[in-house]
Amino acid sequence: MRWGLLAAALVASPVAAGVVYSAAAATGLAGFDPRGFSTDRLSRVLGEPAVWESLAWTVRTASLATLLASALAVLVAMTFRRGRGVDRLARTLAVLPLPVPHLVAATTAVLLLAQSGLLSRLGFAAGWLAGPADMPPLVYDRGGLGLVLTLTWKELPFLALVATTLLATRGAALEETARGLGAGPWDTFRLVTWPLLWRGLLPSIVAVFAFAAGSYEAAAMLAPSDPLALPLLTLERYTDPDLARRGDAFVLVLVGLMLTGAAVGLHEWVRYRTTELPG
Amino acid sequence: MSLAKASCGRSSTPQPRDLARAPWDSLASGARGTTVTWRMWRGDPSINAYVDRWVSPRVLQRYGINLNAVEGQGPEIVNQLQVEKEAGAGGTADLVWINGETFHQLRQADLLYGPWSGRLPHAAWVDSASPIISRDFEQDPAGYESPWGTVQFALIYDSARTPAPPRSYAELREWILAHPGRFTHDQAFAGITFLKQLMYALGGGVERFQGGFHEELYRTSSNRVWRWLEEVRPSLWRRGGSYPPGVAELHRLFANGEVDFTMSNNQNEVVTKVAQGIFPATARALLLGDGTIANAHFLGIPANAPNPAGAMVVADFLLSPEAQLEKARSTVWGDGTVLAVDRLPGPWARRFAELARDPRALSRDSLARYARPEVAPEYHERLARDWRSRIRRGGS
Amino acid sequence: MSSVLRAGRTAGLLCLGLSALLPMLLLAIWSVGDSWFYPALWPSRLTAESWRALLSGEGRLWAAAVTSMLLAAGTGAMACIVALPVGRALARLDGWRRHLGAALTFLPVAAPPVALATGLQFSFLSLGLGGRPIGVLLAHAVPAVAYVSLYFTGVFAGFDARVEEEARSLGASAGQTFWFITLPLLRRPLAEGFALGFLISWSQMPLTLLIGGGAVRTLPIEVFAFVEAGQDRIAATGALVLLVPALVALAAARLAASRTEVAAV
Amino acid sequence: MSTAALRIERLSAPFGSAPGLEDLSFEVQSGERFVLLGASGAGKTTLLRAIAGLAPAAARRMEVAGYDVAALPPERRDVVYLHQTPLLFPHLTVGRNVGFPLRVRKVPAAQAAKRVEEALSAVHLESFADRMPHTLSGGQRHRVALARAIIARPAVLLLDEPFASLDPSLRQEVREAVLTIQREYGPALVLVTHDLDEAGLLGDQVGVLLRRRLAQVDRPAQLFARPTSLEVARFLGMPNEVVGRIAEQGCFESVLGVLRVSRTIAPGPSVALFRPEAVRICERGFMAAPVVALRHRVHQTTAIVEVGGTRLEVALGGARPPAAHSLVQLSIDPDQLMIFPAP
Repeated sequence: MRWGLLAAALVASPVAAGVVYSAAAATGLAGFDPRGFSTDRLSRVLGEPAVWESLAWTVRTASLATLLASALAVLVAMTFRRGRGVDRLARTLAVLPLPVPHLVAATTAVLLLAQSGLLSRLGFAAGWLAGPADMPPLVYDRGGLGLVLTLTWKELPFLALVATTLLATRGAALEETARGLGAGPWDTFRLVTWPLLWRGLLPSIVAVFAFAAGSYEAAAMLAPSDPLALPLLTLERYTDPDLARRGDAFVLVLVGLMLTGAAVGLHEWVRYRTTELPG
Repeated sequence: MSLAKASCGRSSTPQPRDLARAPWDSLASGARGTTVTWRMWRGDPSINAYVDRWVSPRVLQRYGINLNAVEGQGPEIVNQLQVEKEAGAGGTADLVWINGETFHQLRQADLLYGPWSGRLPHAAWVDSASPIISRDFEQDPAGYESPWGTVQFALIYDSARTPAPPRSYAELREWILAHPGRFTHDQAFAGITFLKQLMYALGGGVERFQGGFHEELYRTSSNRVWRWLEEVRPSLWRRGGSYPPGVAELHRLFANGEVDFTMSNNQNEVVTKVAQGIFPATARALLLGDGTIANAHFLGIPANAPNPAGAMVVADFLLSPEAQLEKARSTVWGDGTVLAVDRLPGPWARRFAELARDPRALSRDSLARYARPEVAPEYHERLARDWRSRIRRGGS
Repeated sequence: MSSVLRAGRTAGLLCLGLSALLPMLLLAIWSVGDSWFYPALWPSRLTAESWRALLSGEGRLWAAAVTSMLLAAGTGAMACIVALPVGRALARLDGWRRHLGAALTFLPVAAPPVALATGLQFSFLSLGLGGRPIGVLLAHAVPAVAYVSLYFTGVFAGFDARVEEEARSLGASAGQTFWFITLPLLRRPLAEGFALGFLISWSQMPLTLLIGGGAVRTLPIEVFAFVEAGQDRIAATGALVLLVPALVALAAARLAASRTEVAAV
Repeated sequence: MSTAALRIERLSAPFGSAPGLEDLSFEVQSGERFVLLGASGAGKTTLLRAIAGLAPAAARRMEVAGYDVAALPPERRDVVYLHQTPLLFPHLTVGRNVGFPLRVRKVPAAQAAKRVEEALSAVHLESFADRMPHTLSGGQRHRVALARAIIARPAVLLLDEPFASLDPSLRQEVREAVLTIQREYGPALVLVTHDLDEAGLLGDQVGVLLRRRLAQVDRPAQLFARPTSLEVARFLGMPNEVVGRIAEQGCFESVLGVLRVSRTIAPGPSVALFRPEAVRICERGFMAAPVVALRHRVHQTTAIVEVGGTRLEVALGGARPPAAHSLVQLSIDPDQLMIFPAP
């Protein structure tokens, strides 16, 4: 029993070390330019509207992608749930991008979604678009749609895998029971399938949100210059030519880790509520 | 800390203090059998090919040095050395490719070894009379870096799409206003250099900016830059609400006709990019009449370099007429030499003069006519930071 | 109604097929495309230059792929070795302790790589691990060990430890039990754990960048450098190489899964 | 002095964090079958696991074949513990499963093969050596597990409810296998069950584990006839319980009247427990009672009668089943009453 928590603490210790060092560096106790404890840097960086805009933009983009991917995952799982044949093929195709690195996804997204990318070229060839400017801006755009789509594409396989597994392992039996108890198809979906899916998916959804919010490569290649995605802002400050400003990055590291901590806490809390408690 | 030193240290390497006194020959023979790790920008296949397939085998054959070129540029180098110093860790690079503000920051933080560049045998042929080569962003290298090559900033346009390109910043402004959405600059080094030239043009010429950083001059002239940018902003690409992260992304926009201009710190880049099929064959370089910044790039040795002796030997080879000539070929790299060509012995002067010129490249005369020196690095740093907070943020 | 449904299913299948295969197709064309400008749908010339460079081992992609492969294999192995006891210990927790343990273990997985790398760079460099493959390996192991530990927690939750007791009771020592019983029974989870760790290292970028300091050149680092330099053809080639082990791992997992399905029937 | 195969003296073992077994002592001779009888949750499994070294325990003595094993790891105790359901190693063939104990003892391959063959034939599974466990039936799995347990010739074999999960016909098959194999290899056998019949059938000795203590250890006949405490008697499932008191003269006074008991029991409030056979319906008994219902059991039919407000289950004693609500005459054999001081 005790060993379990100790082992977990050991695994988490690098993050703890990162938090401790970042906190020290953000308060002038360590880092490039330690000058003794002071909260000046903390309050200055956290007082910048740009930082909050970055955070908000990152959260918004990651949330959108996560929601979109969740909806699609449920759709895929519901539409293609039979054992073999076309359904199996569809499920395999949905899971195929699972191990594709973010870097590859982002590289492809640029080639595909840019205003002069393949989609735009197809539109031009079809006569729908007169030039790159007619293509809606998806890449480097404040709306961040290109990044949202890329992250959605990256997250869908994992969520689809969880959703199809849920339906395959528990769905059929529960649905049959419900039908046997007199529920119609709609009631079965409303009262059995849907609650099963969303409750089962929720922890994965929170986890996927954390991945999306922290992704560096995709943001670096697809995000706009303003607001700057949080990981990009962090790295930009970390390599600022002004040595005195580099410590700012550690405040942002703390913000990023805090966001992660919140997501992870929520993730386990949801799992705890849905698996350990009755009802 | 001592553990880190022990694990990284190569005990056979002479310590820096001894190096300063050791005769060159014994220094070179001492470096035999060692490895030199060279941190540099690795993004261009032409430059990589020169380093990996031309320089490396020769360095190995002649000096018995194993050259290991690794990725890392400007801010990354500073950051890496800074953290290494803070952590008290042994160094991981022997030679770094730097200039301008990177050199400034490294010197400020005392992260460079030196002075050493005067000890290189080939240093005697360096064109020290040229202000572009003898100064680095108005800084005196003071022996802490050795010049390696020269480049000059140029705009790049497609002669098929834009037969009559603007020839000055004033004309460029008119052109941007007349062609909405067709111009932008990147957020990184080239883009900031573009803004710096704009600052010279609006601030009364580069001469006023020489002689160190002046806050007042910077404020008034940079304000003109922001006004200029705000004025053209609605006509910039994406209405000035977003900017490509780096020059590569700008190149991609240019090549596919999303914008009509791109830019480069290296006037010869258009030649290699056309050869690589990245630019259309009709792409050309363009110098604005207000003058474009020419600068030299250098090689430094980190203060914590495990193998400074080897690094010096490599830097010396890179300075040799042979290596400089190969690098200057436009089919190889097209990087300008830092040697005083007319002072070179024997056939070398002739060989440099005979370098085949690519028709797309700019003539040496016009390059020289429009070349402007770099000024104090603070200008670059301030422009970059203020552009981010004033223009990049709060667009659209 | 059913014809509408069928049309919807067909459209869905088509979309999934396109979304899975189009990116790979696009990368494949880009890796051989020369002078491919808007609005051309097809490159004006084809060249196998980047592939030739890759396969001849001359270019940097090959060396980077080898480095990546070794690092990823090392990370996968290390993740398995560490995660095995950790996952086992975690699986024995119950109630809120189990969830606290899982949350702690999940942190390194979910932490933004940039934040993790930035926070860890100082410690790694102080330990003399900066810029060295061993340092990068350890850095990759941080999220990999955590991820594989979570995976093994699930495995051990379903693992019948009484089999081990039976073996001990039949005269096997702890070592023999592990070697003859536990290990063979966990062969598939171990292979999958290795693949997980492998893939985490294989696609890792920010940690490699900051801890490796540019000196450890993995495939993602090179691909990113080529993307940043606008060398799309080489980048696309590297991206395809990055895909290979990922797809092989997925295919192997699927194959194994379908084989156990058959065996279970 | 003969050495017991297993000697346990004053063993205590915790149940997780709750208080556990306390102060247990017993001894099993080689070739002897010791049955541990107890309700579920009494700690039977914990005791077996403690003996096998799989659960923590403290004991003044824990000897196997004369050697103290308390400090030894499970594999060096010369004791084999078999889980309730047969746990065959799923990745090994039947032959390799059975050969496992020899493999870990580094017995030469040729010799091991011969012994595996013997062990398999002892459980009538000669041709199954190359099968995988998941292709076997439930009974076959049990027999493989037995063969595997016995092949190392342990001094003590611990069986945890080996027949509980089996249906009656299979139970017979496996029980036979256990008896055969024990006769052939002769280890001491400790078997846990909650089935009284099974205990009587298999045990040379039966230990009753009640409330974390060994309440009684005896030969089965003795145990069933003379439980030494009310607790044990109740556990043995006496259907009838009558409250009364022992008067000075050794008489038990209750609704059954005044009965003379031969054993000496301290005077005071007492409880009498007895089986249906102790009270019989007969032609001329000493009291009459109305029949409330009939109860049909596997081996006999009994009648429920009401005596002084208490319902008793009584044997028919060869008589024809009486009609409901009829009055019957009852006779009592006082020697079959088990009388204990009231708690």
